[in-house]
Amino acid sequence: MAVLEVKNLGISFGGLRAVDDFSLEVAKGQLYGLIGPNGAGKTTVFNMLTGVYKPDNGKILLDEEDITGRSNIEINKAGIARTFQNIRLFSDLTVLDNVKAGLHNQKEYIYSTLTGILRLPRYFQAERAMDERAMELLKVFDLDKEASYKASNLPYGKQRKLEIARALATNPKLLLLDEPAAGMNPNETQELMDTIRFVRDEFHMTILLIEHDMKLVAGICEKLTVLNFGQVLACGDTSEVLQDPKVITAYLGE
Amino acid sequence: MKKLLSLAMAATLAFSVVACGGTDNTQNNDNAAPEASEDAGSTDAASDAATEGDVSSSYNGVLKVGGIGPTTGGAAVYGKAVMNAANLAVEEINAAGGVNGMELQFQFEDDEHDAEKSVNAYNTLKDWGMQMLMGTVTSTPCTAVVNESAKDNMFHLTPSGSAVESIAQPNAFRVCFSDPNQGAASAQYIGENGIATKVAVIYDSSDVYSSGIYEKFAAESANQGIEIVAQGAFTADNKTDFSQQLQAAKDAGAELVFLPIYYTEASVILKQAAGMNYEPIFFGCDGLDGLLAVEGFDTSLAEGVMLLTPFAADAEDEKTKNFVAAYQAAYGEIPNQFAADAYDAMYIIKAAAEQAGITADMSVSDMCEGMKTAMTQITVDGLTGEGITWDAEGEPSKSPKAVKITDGVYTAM
Amino acid sequence: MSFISYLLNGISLGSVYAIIALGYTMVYGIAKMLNFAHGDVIMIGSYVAYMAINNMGLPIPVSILLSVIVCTLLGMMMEKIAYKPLRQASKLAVLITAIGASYFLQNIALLIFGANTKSFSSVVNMEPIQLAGGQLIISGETIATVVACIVIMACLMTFMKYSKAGHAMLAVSEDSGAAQLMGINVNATISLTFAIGSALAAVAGVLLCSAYPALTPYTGAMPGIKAFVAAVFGGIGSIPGAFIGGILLGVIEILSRAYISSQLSDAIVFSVLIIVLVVKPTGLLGKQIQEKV
Amino acid sequence: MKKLSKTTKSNLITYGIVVVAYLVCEILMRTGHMSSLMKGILVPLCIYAILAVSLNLTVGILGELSLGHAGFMCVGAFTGAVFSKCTVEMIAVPGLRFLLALLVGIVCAGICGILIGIPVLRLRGDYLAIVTLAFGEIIKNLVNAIYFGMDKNGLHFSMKDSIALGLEPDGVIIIKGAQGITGTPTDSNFTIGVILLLITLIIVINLVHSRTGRAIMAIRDNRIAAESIGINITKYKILAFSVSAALAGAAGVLYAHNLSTLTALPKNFGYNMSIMILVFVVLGGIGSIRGSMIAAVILTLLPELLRALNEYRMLIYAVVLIAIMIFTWSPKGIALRERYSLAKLLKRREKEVQ
Repeated sequence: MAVLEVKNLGISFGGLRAVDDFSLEVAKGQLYGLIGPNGAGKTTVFNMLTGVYKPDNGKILLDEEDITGRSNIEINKAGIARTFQNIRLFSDLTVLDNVKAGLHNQKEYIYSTLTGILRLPRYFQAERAMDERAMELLKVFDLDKEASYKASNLPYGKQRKLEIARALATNPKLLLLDEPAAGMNPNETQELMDTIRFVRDEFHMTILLIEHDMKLVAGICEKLTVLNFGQVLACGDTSEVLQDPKVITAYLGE
Repeated sequence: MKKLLSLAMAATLAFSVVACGGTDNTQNNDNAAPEASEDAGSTDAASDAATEGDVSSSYNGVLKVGGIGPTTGGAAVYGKAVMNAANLAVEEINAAGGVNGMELQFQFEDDEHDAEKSVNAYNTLKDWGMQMLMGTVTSTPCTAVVNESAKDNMFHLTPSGSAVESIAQPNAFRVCFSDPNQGAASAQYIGENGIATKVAVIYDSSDVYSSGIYEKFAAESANQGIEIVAQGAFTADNKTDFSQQLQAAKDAGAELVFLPIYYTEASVILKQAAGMNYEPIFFGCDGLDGLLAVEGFDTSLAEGVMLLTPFAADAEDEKTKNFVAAYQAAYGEIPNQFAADAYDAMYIIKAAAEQAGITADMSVSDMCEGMKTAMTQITVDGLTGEGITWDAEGEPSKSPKAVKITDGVYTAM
Repeated sequence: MSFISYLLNGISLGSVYAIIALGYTMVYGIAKMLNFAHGDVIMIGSYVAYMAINNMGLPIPVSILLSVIVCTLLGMMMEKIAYKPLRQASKLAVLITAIGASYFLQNIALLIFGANTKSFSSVVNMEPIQLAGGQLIISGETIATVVACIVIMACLMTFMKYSKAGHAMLAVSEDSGAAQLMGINVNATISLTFAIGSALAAVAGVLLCSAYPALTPYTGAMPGIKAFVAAVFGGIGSIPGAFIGGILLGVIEILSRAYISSQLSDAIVFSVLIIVLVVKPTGLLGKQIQEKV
Repeated sequence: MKKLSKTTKSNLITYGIVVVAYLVCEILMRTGHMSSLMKGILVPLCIYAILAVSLNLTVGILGELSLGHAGFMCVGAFTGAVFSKCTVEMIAVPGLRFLLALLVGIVCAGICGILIGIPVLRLRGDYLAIVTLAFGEIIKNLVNAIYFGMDKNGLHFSMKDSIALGLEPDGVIIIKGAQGITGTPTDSNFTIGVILLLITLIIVINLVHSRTGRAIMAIRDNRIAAESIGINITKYKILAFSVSAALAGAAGVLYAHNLSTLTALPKNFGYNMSIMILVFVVLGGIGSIRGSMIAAVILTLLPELLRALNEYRMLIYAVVLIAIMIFTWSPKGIALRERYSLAKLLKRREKEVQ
């Protein structure tokens, strides 16, 4: 069963057709890669999936629910979480608070502003539960020791991980990772691959990721879609796609 | 981690001590150091005031009079005039043997034309040992301070706080006219002398003085058969350009433009009116005095301006001449009407204090009671009027002089 | 007929705002800071010109030149002492420093020149133009200000477009880091911007006080704020925007005073500003900045 | 978990400072060791501390520059004062009357915060700053034009002048345009001021350390990321803004009931005041609640303690402002600071408090 189903998605900026006729199907528990040369429109697809841009045409279905054109907040509530190409952490909050912010809309932790100001029992109960849940998530990413650090003081690799942890805290059905290995050295990339795999297995998560690092893509993605000039160039199992002459030409040039 | 925490604690503690130190800075002097002579003296007096509500201050035959007004900020020109003139009067009085044998001491505090700062200034003066207050210069701060001085039952004479509420308490008197009084007098003067029937008013709607005069003027105009054909307001933030108000007055055919405002704005209005070939009669109140003394002002623009003012700096009588000469020698500028009010105020205090037989060892409250009675008994010939008397409400009774500017000088009408 | 004369009054007032706004917008465009002290530089410029004319008896052109020189130096000094050390600091810190500088200038002027109003005699010796049988009068100051404003705007735009320093300014305003890498001396460029902005302030001050002759240490504050509003109105950082914003502001102010309420004209002006900004969040001619995700 | 206890401790220190300062002042006052100036300035100190703390919610926590805070204070002050003046004969107990006036002021300022926040908070950075400045000026301008009176026929309202109110002879004018409100009962005192300050601190500190506060700070740090995790930007921005406005309204009510006269001058309710409050916040450390409170107290006292310097006072104030900014923010200043241990301590403190 497809968690995410995208049909004929398209968007233009001014006269430029950034993405055209993009379709995609991601099954539950899949690790799906979206690749393509720079400027192919990958991040634009992510932005449409998460409601940052409204697509001009096409449909986005999440668990068979039409979420096309909804705001990014609603889409997150519907179950898509993401990370960003250029890391976007809450830099002045602690590592723990970053994850707790991710828990914002989880029913079991919600309490009203007034409850917070008056510090009613519900406040303490919810905060304690939040702390526990956040620490659990941080442990997964080996960040629990840095919980009280300011997020901006973390080393780069850990910031990437924290972003994923925060995204997971929103309890999504689908996780979008935008170039998670960007700027990482091979060791860190290897570690990250393990983490992503672990997240998928541990949380039964469906993951769609954009990546340039072919080693990572080949190593963990089960299926791939290749985007070039805003259009789907190829789609299928990782090994097949990577051997597709069209894909090789697109990457290496004529 | 723990170290960090303790450091933080220490820092915070240090900081809080600093903060507290800041909070009780003044009274610490009292506990710690008698050698901080001035402060210690004043705080003693203040602590008496705290328990009793009346101050008995140092007995060396000194009468301490405080003054409050703006010496910084947009209204600084008025405060400085009062401060300077009062100092001048104090010097003269002391040179002539003081008040009832007491040496007159005067201290002036800045209030930035702000009610809250004014109360702070009042309290600072109380700490100094003030026994009477000559202030505050501007109306709104005066209204705030008069409530405080009433609580202490301290004699309060404002030179120029002209709003009705500025002397709403029994301990307060004033030297200048009240705003409604000026508004009514202006309308009566215009009506009775048949100067004009179609009148435009340009006033500062954000200013207590100006709107106070305007309101009464408008009310009284109806009785005088004067028609207000245009009224143009401006505000403190919007007094760069008056072309629209003048244009409206011109279009409405006003023969006279009433300007219950201060001379700074009036100088711009006159210039702009000349620029648009509009030549009505301009009529103002005491706020217009000082117009001719504006540095760089082309006095030909003020030709024919009429004003009701109790004081004119180039009047020919002996008193005014002496005062203006002395003021100019001391401060290098021509005194305005605020200065004249303040100068008179010091002499009024002297006259009333001598009438009441005030001595330095009296409490503030007793002084006030004595002064209150004396004020209604004395008659003062001052710069701002001959034979001024006061009623128990604190209002002076004096007649404004109507003057007209001809050939760059005031001439009586 | 009265409408036309109100309109002319508005343009006259607006051109003064515009000329101040040009200085504001230059500095904002390049240094990305709200220079709250700009209005007070205007005041200092007026005092210098006043002193030169009335106390030193210098001829008017020399006085204006002197005022321009003093303001230019003042602007560069302010930049060097107060703003340059804070180039990398939080925007708020720079804002507070600018406010400090504004207080400083006001109070130093109060100490030096005193609180008394000085009446500035006009530097424009032009007969007013009378139209429609004397019903419409355009004063010499209005003409001088509008002309000065247009000339300055044209010069600034030419300067930005064709001169090397102008290109450097544009580069710094786009991305000062990248400009630095390209070998542009960012500090010198910002310093030059302040110099030009302050020189404009001197001219603005002389023209402001020629048209509205009451000079006090606080003369610059409110026109400064109004001009700032005008600059934002037109799209802060945009030179033609400052001109259009200034003129519009002046016209709206006068017309609302004439036809709606003279007491509430400020409220009306500010409301129009808010409406414009809500509809066009970066002002009339401002660049729309799309944040990249 | 240690983190939690640390913030709790830090907060308790903040409350402790207020309580200790209050007790010290009360003891000094009772034993007659306090100067008149200090006695008079205690309530203003509370007012400015409340204003600084409340503005910190907008500037430090929400991260938006507001130059119109005095406008909300103005709304609170005038609505509160009008209420008190109208009911001065009906409600004889000053405490109760003040409490009700406080509620009125807070609610009105809060509503203004919402009304202003909705259009304004869509703007960013300097544009938002200039629009808040504009709102502050509009409020001041409007208040200066309002005439409001009461007689046996009910309430009368005019924007022209007091004659246009058409009051019966027995009527009283409550707001008299630029002449403002006079004769407001002076119901506020130091104890009330301190209680209000404590309540403000509790509200702001508890808000910051709650789910809502986290959302607000998340928006400040990264709006796009906050949206991506489902935080409703508009809602929380307006919430923070209006709470901040309501608290400023409370300070306004206190202000109105401290002196018997209330006028909306550029000095007390114009952008100058907004900027002054901003100075407290920036000098106290953006985002540091305790810092802004202490800065407000010190900077309010400073000009009073410098009175001996007369006209040089404001000049020195200006120099101090610039010097502190350069000292705390410029690279050279930071290097200089780090050489001295006390400065190190202070910096640690800043880090801890956040």
